[in-house]
Amino acid sequence: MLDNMKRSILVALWFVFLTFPLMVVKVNTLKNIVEWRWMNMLWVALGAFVLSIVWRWAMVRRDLKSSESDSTDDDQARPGIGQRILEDPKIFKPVLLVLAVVTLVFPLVVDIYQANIMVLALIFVVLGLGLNITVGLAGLLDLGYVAFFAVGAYTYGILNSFWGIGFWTSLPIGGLMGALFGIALGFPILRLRGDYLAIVTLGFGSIAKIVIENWEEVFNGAKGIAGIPRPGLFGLDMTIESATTYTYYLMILMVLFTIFITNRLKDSRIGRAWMALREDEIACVAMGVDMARTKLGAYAFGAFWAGLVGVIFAARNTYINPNSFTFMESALVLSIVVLGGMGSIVGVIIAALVLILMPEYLRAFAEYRMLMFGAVMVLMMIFRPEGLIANVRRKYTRSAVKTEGVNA
Amino acid sequence: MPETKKKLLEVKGLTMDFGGLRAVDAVSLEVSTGEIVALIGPNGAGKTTFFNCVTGIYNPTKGEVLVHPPEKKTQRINGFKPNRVTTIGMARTFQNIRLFHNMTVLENVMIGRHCRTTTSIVGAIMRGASTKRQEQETIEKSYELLKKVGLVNFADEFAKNLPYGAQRRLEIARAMATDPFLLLLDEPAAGMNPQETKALDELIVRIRDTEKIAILLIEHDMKLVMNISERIYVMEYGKEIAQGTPMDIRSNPRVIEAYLGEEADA
Amino acid sequence: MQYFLELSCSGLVRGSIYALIALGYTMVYGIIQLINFAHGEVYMIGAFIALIVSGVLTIYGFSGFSILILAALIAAVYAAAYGYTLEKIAYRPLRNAPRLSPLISAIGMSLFLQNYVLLAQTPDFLPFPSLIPDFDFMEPIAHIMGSAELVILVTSAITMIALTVLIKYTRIGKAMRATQQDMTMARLVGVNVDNVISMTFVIGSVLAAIGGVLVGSYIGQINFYIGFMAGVKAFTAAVLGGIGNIPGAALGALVLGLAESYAAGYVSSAYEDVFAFGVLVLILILRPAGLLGKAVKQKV
Amino acid sequence: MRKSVIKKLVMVALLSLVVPVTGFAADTIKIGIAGPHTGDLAPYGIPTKEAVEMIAAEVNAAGGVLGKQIEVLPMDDQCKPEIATNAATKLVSQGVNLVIGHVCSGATKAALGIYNEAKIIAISPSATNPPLTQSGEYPNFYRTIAPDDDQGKLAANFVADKLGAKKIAIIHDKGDYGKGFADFAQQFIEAGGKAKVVLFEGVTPGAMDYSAVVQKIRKEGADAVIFGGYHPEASKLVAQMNKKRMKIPFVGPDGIKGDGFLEIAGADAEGVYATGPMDVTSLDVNKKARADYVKKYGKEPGTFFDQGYAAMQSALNAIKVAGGTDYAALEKALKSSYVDTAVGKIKFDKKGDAEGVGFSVFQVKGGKFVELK
Repeated sequence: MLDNMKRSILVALWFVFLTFPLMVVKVNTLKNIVEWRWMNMLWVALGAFVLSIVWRWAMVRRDLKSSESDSTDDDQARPGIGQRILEDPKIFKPVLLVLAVVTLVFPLVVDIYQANIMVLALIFVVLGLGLNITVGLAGLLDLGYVAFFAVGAYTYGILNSFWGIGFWTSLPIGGLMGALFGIALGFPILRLRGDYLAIVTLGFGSIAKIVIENWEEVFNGAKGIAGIPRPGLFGLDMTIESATTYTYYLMILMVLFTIFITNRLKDSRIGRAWMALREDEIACVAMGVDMARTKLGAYAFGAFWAGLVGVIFAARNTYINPNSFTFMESALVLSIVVLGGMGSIVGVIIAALVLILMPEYLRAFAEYRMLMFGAVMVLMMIFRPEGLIANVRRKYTRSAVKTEGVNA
Repeated sequence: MPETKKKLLEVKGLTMDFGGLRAVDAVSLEVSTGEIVALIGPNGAGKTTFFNCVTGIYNPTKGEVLVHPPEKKTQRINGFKPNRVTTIGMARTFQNIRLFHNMTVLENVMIGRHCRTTTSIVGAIMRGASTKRQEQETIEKSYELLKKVGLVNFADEFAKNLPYGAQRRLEIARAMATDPFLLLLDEPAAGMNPQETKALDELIVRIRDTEKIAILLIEHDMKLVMNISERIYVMEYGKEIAQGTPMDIRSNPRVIEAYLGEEADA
Repeated sequence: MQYFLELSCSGLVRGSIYALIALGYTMVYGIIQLINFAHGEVYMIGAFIALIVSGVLTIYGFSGFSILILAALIAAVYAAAYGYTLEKIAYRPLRNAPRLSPLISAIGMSLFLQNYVLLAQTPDFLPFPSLIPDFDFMEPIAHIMGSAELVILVTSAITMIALTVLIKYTRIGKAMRATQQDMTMARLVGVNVDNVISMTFVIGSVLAAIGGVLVGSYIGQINFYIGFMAGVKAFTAAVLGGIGNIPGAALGALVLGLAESYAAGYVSSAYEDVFAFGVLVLILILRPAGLLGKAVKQKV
Repeated sequence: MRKSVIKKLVMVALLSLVVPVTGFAADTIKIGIAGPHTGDLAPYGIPTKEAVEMIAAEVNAAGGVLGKQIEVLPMDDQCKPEIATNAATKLVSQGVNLVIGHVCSGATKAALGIYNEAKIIAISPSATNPPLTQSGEYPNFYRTIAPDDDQGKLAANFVADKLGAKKIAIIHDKGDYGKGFADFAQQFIEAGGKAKVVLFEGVTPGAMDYSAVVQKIRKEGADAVIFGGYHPEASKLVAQMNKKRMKIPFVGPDGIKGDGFLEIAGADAEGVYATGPMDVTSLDVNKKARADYVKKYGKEPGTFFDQGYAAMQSALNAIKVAGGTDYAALEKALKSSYVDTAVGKIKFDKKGDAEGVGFSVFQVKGGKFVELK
């Protein structure tokens, strides 16, 4: 215990040293004033002291856990709360019901602002689910995911401003364009190993933004495309309130649709191949899985969702410009996937809602948002790489009826 | 009816260079139906590299790899991607076990069925009758294979949680799921205790006899090799130094020298 | 011809800054196969510390050269401390984790450090004092190469020579090379691998900090975001030269710097970044091992 | 039993959702202030916010407008379009009668449609993008600053006529604002026919250095540089031009005319020209506004303070003249009634631009921007 204290004090001192120039000193070279913020030093010391104790405790727990799962062959002995809720129908059903009711009445009882925010959050839910396929299932770290989102948004913006094509026609086109770009960009980088892939996709994301910025004839450059119509409903003339409510329901359907499709794919030949690819590329190929097709499939399918909601994003904002498609957005979606648990659908939904809504409602928190994202990514990787809600292990049942028929 | 022996795999003068280093030097080898053939040699002799060349992980510098699938025409498979080699009908295991750790045991085997099923992305989304049937078949077949290697009770366990010997057997089941006519096993007995080795010995023979799958294996365990294989090839420093029946090999002076020179690896 | 010379000079200056950062990437990658995404932030922090130190020293009446030396020294010390801590917190616990985990952790660390500086200091650009004096003897060719540029070129050359000597002839250098060859083997023959990895981060960070100080006084302004792009570019340079290969990183950085400069000069500076990333993509596709790297077969 | 539990849960859920909804009370006049209040562009939004809050406090202390108190609702948009739509919908849902904002042109475009549908007038202190007024797509938009094309024209004429430059290099930062300014400058130079544009090029903000571009300017033999963009890139360019011993005039837009540029460029800033809203500090209204600000906040007012102050003044005047917050009446009042503001005596033209405001050219002399008469 005493030793523990001593170590924490040392850590605190180290961090006081480390943060001293940046946290305590602030110079104004113009007026030649130095501001000494000694209080910050106190906070750093206290914070580092406490955190180092927590850190060590968490590390001990982590090591315990990993050695446990090595020795006993069942690590389901202590399922997390999330998993328990998901697996126990007694809790699961009413929770689902309440959620459904809240979801349905939400835009009717809150004001348009909250509904509008919720639409944005739902857009990020779909983005998270889409990236979850590429990163979580297939293990292809994509740092330029936002490029496909931009493809969708600009597809609608361009189709609409040049040829007056409407939302509903643009929606599938946006998705397909996303997928197409996914394949086009995926082809050259098939052979790249994980971390190279990450950097190249980061490059693609930046290139996409620069091209949009510079190619004025098509993308209208930095000026952006304005006056994009909101989603229509049989040519009905809607006020902004009803349009927002309508977009909200549309997004709810979209999320359900995404979950449905993703789930089906996850539990299929394709989904299993994606997971195998993530686990061990060489073994996967040696077992007869066509790497190129599988990778491209994962890439394109993830991109498809980004393209699809890109269209909705453009319709919701009615205005798009390149500034909405920066690396920060890619990082945001990635932290949603990481926080939610790679491969887990419920986890990703919760993470998206938390990460998007929290800064909106806790304005004071907004400033610290990116700081928190960064910390969350590090801490999750170290202490809970499986995410808040781990991917539930699927059990397959054999149908007794068909057993004979198959062996014949 | 006695089976007529028919060539399955025919390797002629296979050579593999890495930069200036010749890892495999003009090695020839044949495997026919119903055979268990072993490839032995001291560490670093180039056995695994040979395997990798045959299964498409490396593209050999020189030589021919010919496959004669039963009831199909002969193919030269140099430079084929590993998945195509597997689809033709040659499946392998790995020296340092390469399972899909965070997938269940059953799912590991189901991956082996990938190349024998056809569901596409659209098919998986629609989940039509044929998709469902395929899926069910995959599950059934995989359970059957798990039964054969004695892992059916671990079906829903994560692969990483299996004991070592079971992991090796799971790799064999996974390879068998691809419906091969030839199974390439890379040191299947490595790290096993004598009982496990014996069980493996029986399993390999059973696979040959009841599943009609020919086997080519790399192995260090001399007892296992001598017990079960019909023919043995010996490699040293990338070259083939001997071949023949276990009897021939046991008495071959070059082989003895090679092994003694290496402090009796077996 | 003079134009070409001018562009070459700009390219070399930019390239040598990239090189100082790229060396950190390449050394770390060589040893633990990790893209230390947060390395660019260490460079940024180095520049900030130098700015703060020189600000304080100016106010307390120090002058000229002593400020430059002290600021650079303290910046290097702090960058080393940050690099060391970074490795200990964000990467060491993930030594045996799947490949993507440390990379995601690194991206997280990069975001964290950027915003830490933003919150602790300011989101605005800060004026960086020009610590490098104007030499009279450079005046005749100042329009091609100024004093600051000369200092950058000379300093990075010296630094790189020092690094080569360090790696070739010192104990720690030998240990680093051994670890890079085969970590398990190095451990078996008694190399303290953890220390070697820490030292690699420390050395890389010092180099990055030197780059930060040089850039700061050359450009005259810094903010919390300068590390991101510089980091990505330097990484590109490292890949270009063959990641894990130290002379390769230097060569790749110079090539990238020159390429960017020519692209801006002869094509358009609006597409400068597209060009840099295009080079990266092409290299990875056509020659993944880089200019000087050797093709490594994956063990099966 | 279980059903009632569910019912309770639902009720609780519903209640918790209903609570944050704000009621519509009509006894105050609600004025929204939208702009960047956090983030790196906050220095452009905060002064307006403080100006509006200051006026509101004064007016309220004196009994309000038309007997009603003014309620100010600040809303941050970080200059991002998607956040601006959030901010706009929130303001609409809170029932604002009029908005002062937004600050950035992009964010303004995104938000205006929402205000228009809700019949709310927006007066921006700083959105200088010409189509905002000229396209006719935003009938509810007004601004107390002159549009960019005026500025581009001024810069072009200044360089070609006053400075007598024959070969002009135009550099921009590829952004909406910077590129827009650069485009207009190019257009007017070419229309003027006195000078030639020898280089028109975008630079990448955040690039390590601009020395290649600087060399290019020299190669093209330009005798003046017009730059469209903000102060960080401008200071980097100016510094590198000095380093490369290139001594030709450098003209920027109002995005560089501020303390930020002076601070960062330091000695290199000396002699640089910038266009910007006319110096109105000699006006009595302006003097009072600035004095009040210094008294209240203890610092000098920042960018767009005058315009923000003027926007609020004209808004209040319009409400007084219209006798309420009816859209049509406000529109008529804004377009017909002159008001004495911190940027001069103004009213708005048909399109929503202020008559009576304009730009002049400034030059850095002795570390300060001085208006050139």
